[in-house]
Amino acid sequence: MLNINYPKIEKKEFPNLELNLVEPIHKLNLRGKNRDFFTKAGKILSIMLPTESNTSATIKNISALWLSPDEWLIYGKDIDKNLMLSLDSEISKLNLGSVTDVSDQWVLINMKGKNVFEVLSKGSPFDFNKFKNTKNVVVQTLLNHVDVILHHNDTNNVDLFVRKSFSEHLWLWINDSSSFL
Amino acid sequence: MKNNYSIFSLLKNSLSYHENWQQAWRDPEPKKEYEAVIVGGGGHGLATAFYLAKKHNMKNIAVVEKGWIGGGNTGRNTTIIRSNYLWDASAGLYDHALKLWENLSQEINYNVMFSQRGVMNLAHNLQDVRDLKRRTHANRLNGIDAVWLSTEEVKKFCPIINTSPDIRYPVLGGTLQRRAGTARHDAVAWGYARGADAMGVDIIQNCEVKGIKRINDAVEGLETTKGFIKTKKIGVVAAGHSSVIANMAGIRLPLESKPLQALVSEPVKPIIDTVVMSNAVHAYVSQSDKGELVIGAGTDAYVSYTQRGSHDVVEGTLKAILELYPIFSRMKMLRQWGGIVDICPDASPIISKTSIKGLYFNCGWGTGGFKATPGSGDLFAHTIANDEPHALNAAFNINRFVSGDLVDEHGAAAVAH
Amino acid sequence: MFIITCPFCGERDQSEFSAGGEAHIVRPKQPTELSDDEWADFLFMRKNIKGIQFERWNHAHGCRKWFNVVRDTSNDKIYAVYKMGEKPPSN
Amino acid sequence: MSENFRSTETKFLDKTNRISFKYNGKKYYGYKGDTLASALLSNGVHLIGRSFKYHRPRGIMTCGSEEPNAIVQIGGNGPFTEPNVRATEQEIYEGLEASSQNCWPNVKFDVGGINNFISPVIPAGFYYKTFMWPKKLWYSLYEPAIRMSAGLGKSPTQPDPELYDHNYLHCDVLVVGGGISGIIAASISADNGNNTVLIDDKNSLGGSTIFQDDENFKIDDEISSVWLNNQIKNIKNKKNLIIKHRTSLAAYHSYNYLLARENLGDHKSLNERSNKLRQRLWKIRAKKVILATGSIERPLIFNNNDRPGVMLANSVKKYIDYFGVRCGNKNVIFTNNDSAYETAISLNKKGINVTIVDIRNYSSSILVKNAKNAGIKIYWNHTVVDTKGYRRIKSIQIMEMSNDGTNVIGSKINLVCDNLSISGGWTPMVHLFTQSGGKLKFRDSDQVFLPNIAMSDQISIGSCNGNFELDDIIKNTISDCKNFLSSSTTDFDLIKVSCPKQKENKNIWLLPNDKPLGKTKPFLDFQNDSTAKDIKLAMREGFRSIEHVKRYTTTGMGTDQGKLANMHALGIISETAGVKMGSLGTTTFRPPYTPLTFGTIVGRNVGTFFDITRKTPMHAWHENHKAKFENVGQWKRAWFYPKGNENMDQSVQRESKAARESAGILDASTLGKIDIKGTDASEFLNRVYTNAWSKLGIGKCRYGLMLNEDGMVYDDGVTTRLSENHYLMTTTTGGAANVLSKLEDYLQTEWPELDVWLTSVTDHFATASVCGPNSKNILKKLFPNIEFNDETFPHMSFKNAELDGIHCRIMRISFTGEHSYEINIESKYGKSLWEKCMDAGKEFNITPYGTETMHLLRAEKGFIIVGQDTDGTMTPIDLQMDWIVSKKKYDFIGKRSLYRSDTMREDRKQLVGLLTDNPSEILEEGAQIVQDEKKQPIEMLGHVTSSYFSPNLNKSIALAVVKNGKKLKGQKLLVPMKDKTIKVTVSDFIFFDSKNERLNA
Repeated sequence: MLNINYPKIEKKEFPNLELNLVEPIHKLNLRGKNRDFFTKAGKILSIMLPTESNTSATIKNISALWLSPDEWLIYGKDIDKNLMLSLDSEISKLNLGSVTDVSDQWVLINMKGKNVFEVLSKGSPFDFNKFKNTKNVVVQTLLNHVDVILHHNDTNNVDLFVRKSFSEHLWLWINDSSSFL
Repeated sequence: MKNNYSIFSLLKNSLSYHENWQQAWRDPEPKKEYEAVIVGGGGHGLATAFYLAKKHNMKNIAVVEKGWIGGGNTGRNTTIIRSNYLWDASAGLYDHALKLWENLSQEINYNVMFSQRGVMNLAHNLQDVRDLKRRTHANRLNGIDAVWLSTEEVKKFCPIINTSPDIRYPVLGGTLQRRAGTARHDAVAWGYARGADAMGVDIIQNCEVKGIKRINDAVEGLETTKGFIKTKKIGVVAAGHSSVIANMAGIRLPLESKPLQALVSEPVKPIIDTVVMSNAVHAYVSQSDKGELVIGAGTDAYVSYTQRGSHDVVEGTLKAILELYPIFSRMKMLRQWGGIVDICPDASPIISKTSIKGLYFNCGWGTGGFKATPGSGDLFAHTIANDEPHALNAAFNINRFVSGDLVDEHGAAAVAH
Repeated sequence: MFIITCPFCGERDQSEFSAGGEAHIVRPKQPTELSDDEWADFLFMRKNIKGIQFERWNHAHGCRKWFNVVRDTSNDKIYAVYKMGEKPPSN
Repeated sequence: MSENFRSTETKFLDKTNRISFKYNGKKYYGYKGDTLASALLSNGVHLIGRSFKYHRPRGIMTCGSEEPNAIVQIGGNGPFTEPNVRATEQEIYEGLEASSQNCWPNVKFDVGGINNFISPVIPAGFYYKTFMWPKKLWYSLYEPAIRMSAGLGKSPTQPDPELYDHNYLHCDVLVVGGGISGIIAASISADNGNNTVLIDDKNSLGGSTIFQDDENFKIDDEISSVWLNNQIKNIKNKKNLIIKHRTSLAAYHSYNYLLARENLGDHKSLNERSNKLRQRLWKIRAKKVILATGSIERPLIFNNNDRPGVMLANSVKKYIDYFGVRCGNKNVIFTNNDSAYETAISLNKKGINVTIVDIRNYSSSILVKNAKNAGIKIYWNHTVVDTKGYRRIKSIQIMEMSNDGTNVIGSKINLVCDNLSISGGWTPMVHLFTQSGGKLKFRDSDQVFLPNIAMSDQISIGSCNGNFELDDIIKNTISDCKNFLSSSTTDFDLIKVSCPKQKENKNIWLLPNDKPLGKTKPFLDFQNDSTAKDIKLAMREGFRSIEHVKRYTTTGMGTDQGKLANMHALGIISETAGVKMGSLGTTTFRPPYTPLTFGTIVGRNVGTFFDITRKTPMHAWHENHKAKFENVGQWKRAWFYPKGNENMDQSVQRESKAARESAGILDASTLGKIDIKGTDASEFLNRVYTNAWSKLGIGKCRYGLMLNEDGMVYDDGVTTRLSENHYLMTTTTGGAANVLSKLEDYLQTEWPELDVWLTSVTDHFATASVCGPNSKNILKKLFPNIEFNDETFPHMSFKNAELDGIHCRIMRISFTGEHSYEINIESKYGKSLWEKCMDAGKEFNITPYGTETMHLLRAEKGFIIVGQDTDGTMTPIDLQMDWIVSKKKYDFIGKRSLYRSDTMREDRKQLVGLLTDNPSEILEEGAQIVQDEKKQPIEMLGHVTSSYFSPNLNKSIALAVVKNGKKLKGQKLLVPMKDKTIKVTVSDFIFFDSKNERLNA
């Protein structure tokens, strides 16, 4: 059997802040713009892809994050190989858009607790004032010079996506910053 | 006739409480017509006027400046002077300038405080090493005094550099040009202005060019805020504003004007007695005669004429400084400022005739024009006087952007300062 | 650091963007039929305006979309943003 | 026991908390809450340092950030040392060490003081006029001497033990300054529902009103300090309001982006600095900004106005009223306005002897009346013409002024004193306003510059907006804030204020003297020793612009950046030139407002966090196997794997041989990978690469070369056609991000009609590249279900496969010239895949190799590395890669540029091979190549781009770019080194297996 290895990211607790690695978890990148694409994706995922910028849609254990007018990140516990295959065959193969498995492109770190936004504000120029009071919002921004996707899925609960090769570095930085809360 | 500056003149004038010093330059109103007009009273423009008068006997000329002389990039740069460029054309140009620097104080009887404290360029990755060695070999064969230093030699030459192999981008070696160094930037502008003025050149400040008059394909004169000035030859040395003047003449240049920032620390006793440049991590530092650490930051990527840049650029530079000199962490930034630098796609300047007869441009110096000041002025004066480039600036013509014969100093990583 | 309004994502800090230079320089459809001069014009020559400039920016660390910005380069004030393919605002 | 100058009780200090500190090696005491300056003054210490140029003794002059003189070295000689700290801002802590600067051997006796005696010969700009002859001495004597005299304090010489932090902050309203106007503004703003932040640089709020106990200043019938104290209590409970103490605004950039430094540790003893965070930089974005930065008192400019004991009058008031410290026993107040009378009254109330010298004829102010009633002697219409006392002022001489104020008359009066409090009126602190791009206007009545046109959403209130009297300050603050914040009512709408009014303005920038100017020393810039006569000298020499004068005389260039000097410099210039001050403009105020520690600007971005470190999925394996790493962009790549005591050369020779003789394995995960889908994918590739793609079979791979529009090679890599409309592109490691962004740019802006979707999958896949004659055998073991033969799985083709049920993509491609496979797998399995390959390859002595060996192997084969063998000036034709440039395609990126006159030249620099005549001699990469060493100037034909000793050919090989190289094959050239010249022969650049037999073996 092949072993699974992730960068050195272990569960960590700070005052009012808990950090967890949420892996493995399937992630898909969807790109497309025509109506058939939306219909097909909606049908297979049972989610209407959000068209409002910086928002997400979650049904059961699948979330669709808006990344741009023609790009979404889909992730969640309920995604399996079969779902990915059917998206691929119904969308990519039919040339309605593109479906790409990016499960290992991104590493998902969950951050929860009252201090989530305190830590994020140490390294991100994004204004979290509104964001932290709204659920199901998404932002792609920089955190200590690293590209991240942040999904605010519940009060003081953020799913942070970082590209795998950057993840260990960012993890060190999050830990370092959390120690100065 | 101007009085000579010397210790004796200082002593003599001290007896009269320095009440009898002459003006360093006059403050004339423009005449109706000149043999040539230089647009831009920075170091390059004033040097051009000086050499036009001195070497080409063109004395009925003027320098027009929209603000005060030396107030643009001349007074805003980090004063690094070196000639260790890769390509023959660049090496020829900058070493010509360096040779002029070596006698400049005496030539213009104004102490420009040229300090040959050496300039060191550091390598931080293997490609840096290849590039710097390539440059050093080319320099040696071109007669330029650059040598390669091992990491230990770097440390020996400048002990405060952190040469630990454990830092993020360790120092893998460097090059050293000992003849290189710094000079007092303001003095260059003032010295050339005084010298040019003494030969009859009119230096006209607060005189902004508003238009260029041409008849057919030849220039006729300039519209300025001080009226129309007739002339058959216009030499534009307007740095960041070159495109503004070019647009008046109806030509386009391959330039973008971008913010370049620099900063100084509070003054401290001598701590670094050379100039150290590091391209890879972007840190340039030397120490001024007042004791300030003079630090060059980078350019922003967008066009701006505001003389302001992004804070991120300053932060990025200082983090590189602290990576290489952790002892400076508790030093304080006293002042930061920005200039507008005109950058060519190949990071080399233009010293050239144009498609319009009598219109000459000297621009595109990007982040590194100060070091070239005397050479640039000398060669531009030659180009204007003879309506032909000198052999040393022939390669820096505008037409290279059409033919593709660029002098690409990017590739050689010989960027900046 | 400017605040740039990405036409897709809204107001963001300048650090999320990268600058792409003068806008509306369209890549010639038939480059082979251009003279060297015309090609050099496309490749290298820029207006480099002091004043109102139309320029391109990319929301590189956000939605990765390119768009156009109207900015006064003499004071860095941004007057408008608009998407690729949209007409520039006339005043 | 020296005299104790702490004369009165004060509620602002904690008298139970006595603190000891050292100054110039001697132990002193102060109280918690003291600044170093107030503590020294309480011990009677005035002499603090020496000026920069003349080394004149200087003392404490002010109580704030405008202090030019009292700057000291803090923290001893150890790692906590800090130069140029203002004693007026540094709070004392137990164990603080401070010492004087710019003096040797000590501040009382300083050898540099000799400069004061030669000062007649060294006026402003003297160094431009001398040290030129003889030229030799410039290098050996003058220049080193000038450099030696640089600087004030000493740079630290050890790394900083403390840490710095950053924090972004977004708010509706930022109020800068916690004086009375700032407190009112913050209160109004928070009450109006705005999320508000108030920052103040001191350890407590209240500005100068908080110690204003005079009965004449009343708000709502309470003494102003009492009223303000209640307000401060109120605002602390407001829920929309965050108050930050010891936080000073450093920079105000455009778009309301502001930087503020919060001091977390500098006021604490070393033991108390437990978490090591010294300072935090707040990066603030405020929708609206209210500046309430106050004003600073102006000095007066007269002969010898720089002696220790000469202080600003309002500072003297703060020292007595706030710190309870008297600055002398015999005080003279020298003023041109009423505000200094407050100081006189305060001192008088505490029983301290005061005399007033006023340049005005009279004033009807109530303050003046009170001073008179208190029996204070006032010399009207008098000016100070000289002062005496070397290390401390001892006496002054005053004279009556002529009616027009341009001259002095009568005889001198000598006044003995140990303190001279001077007041020249007030200067609004408009620095931050102008930093933000704001334009100023000039108010003639009291000669101040005021905010006029702002570039962002902001207002200035209080005395920084030119309101100097309490009722103006309060009433205008309230109405301005209501307007600015669109608030209809406030708690302050019915406020009642009573205060004395300022009467009789009289301002003289340079006071008259009985001696000619040349014989006097009226200082403007106390730190840099520039005097009024320097300004006049500069103007006489033709320096007219304020910037010229400033630079020539160094006025305003000290660590206080001219906070005290600039207005007088402007005033004297305008008077001398006969130009109105308003039309002269100011010099530019540049950030930071007060000096900002480098460490604070950098924050945690030091050491580990200096730059991002990217790691591959196999990184831990490489580490465990002692790999040395090479930095490639932000990546850490395994460079070589030394065994035992091997050096790099030995490792590389071993690794290279193993790869060619049996099997090698390389971690290629860093290569950029872009997933390309869409019906126009082939057309897209046609446009971005130089070669044609439409006919590439499904399951086949092809090498592509990407150019810039200028025709120069930009990137390269192998792209695989996975299905009809699906490709996987690989890019160079360093080029990955730029290539993707460039491709998106073309798709979004130039070719929006193309149906193509790009997705980066660089991090999704880990890539192990197995090469060598036994690579096939290893793969066979790993993938028993795949047929590995040249018919079913030829070179440049691809197969899907499974390894333990996990999907892999196998490309049979080669960068070494060996039979070779690249296995791509989801990156979480990357390390495991690598280990499987190692296991399966064990019997074949599979050898991990790093980037150095990879570079050697590909050089043997003549494959280029973009960025090493190219430098942005090489076309594909120059690289002798004509074969990859499609002649049939109508267009591709960069094509047109290949047909310019210079790019078409046949004698451009071209890629060639070089063989040294001595096969064991290895050329240096970067070495230059010539034909004739003797000819001057030497013509350099090109340079060595890659060079190695090839263990497989057992000789030295090199790649080079050489002018006209294609035609020089077989010719002898020279590589001149510093100490020798190496003879070389131009060869083909493929040194190894030019028939590609090994690829198909």
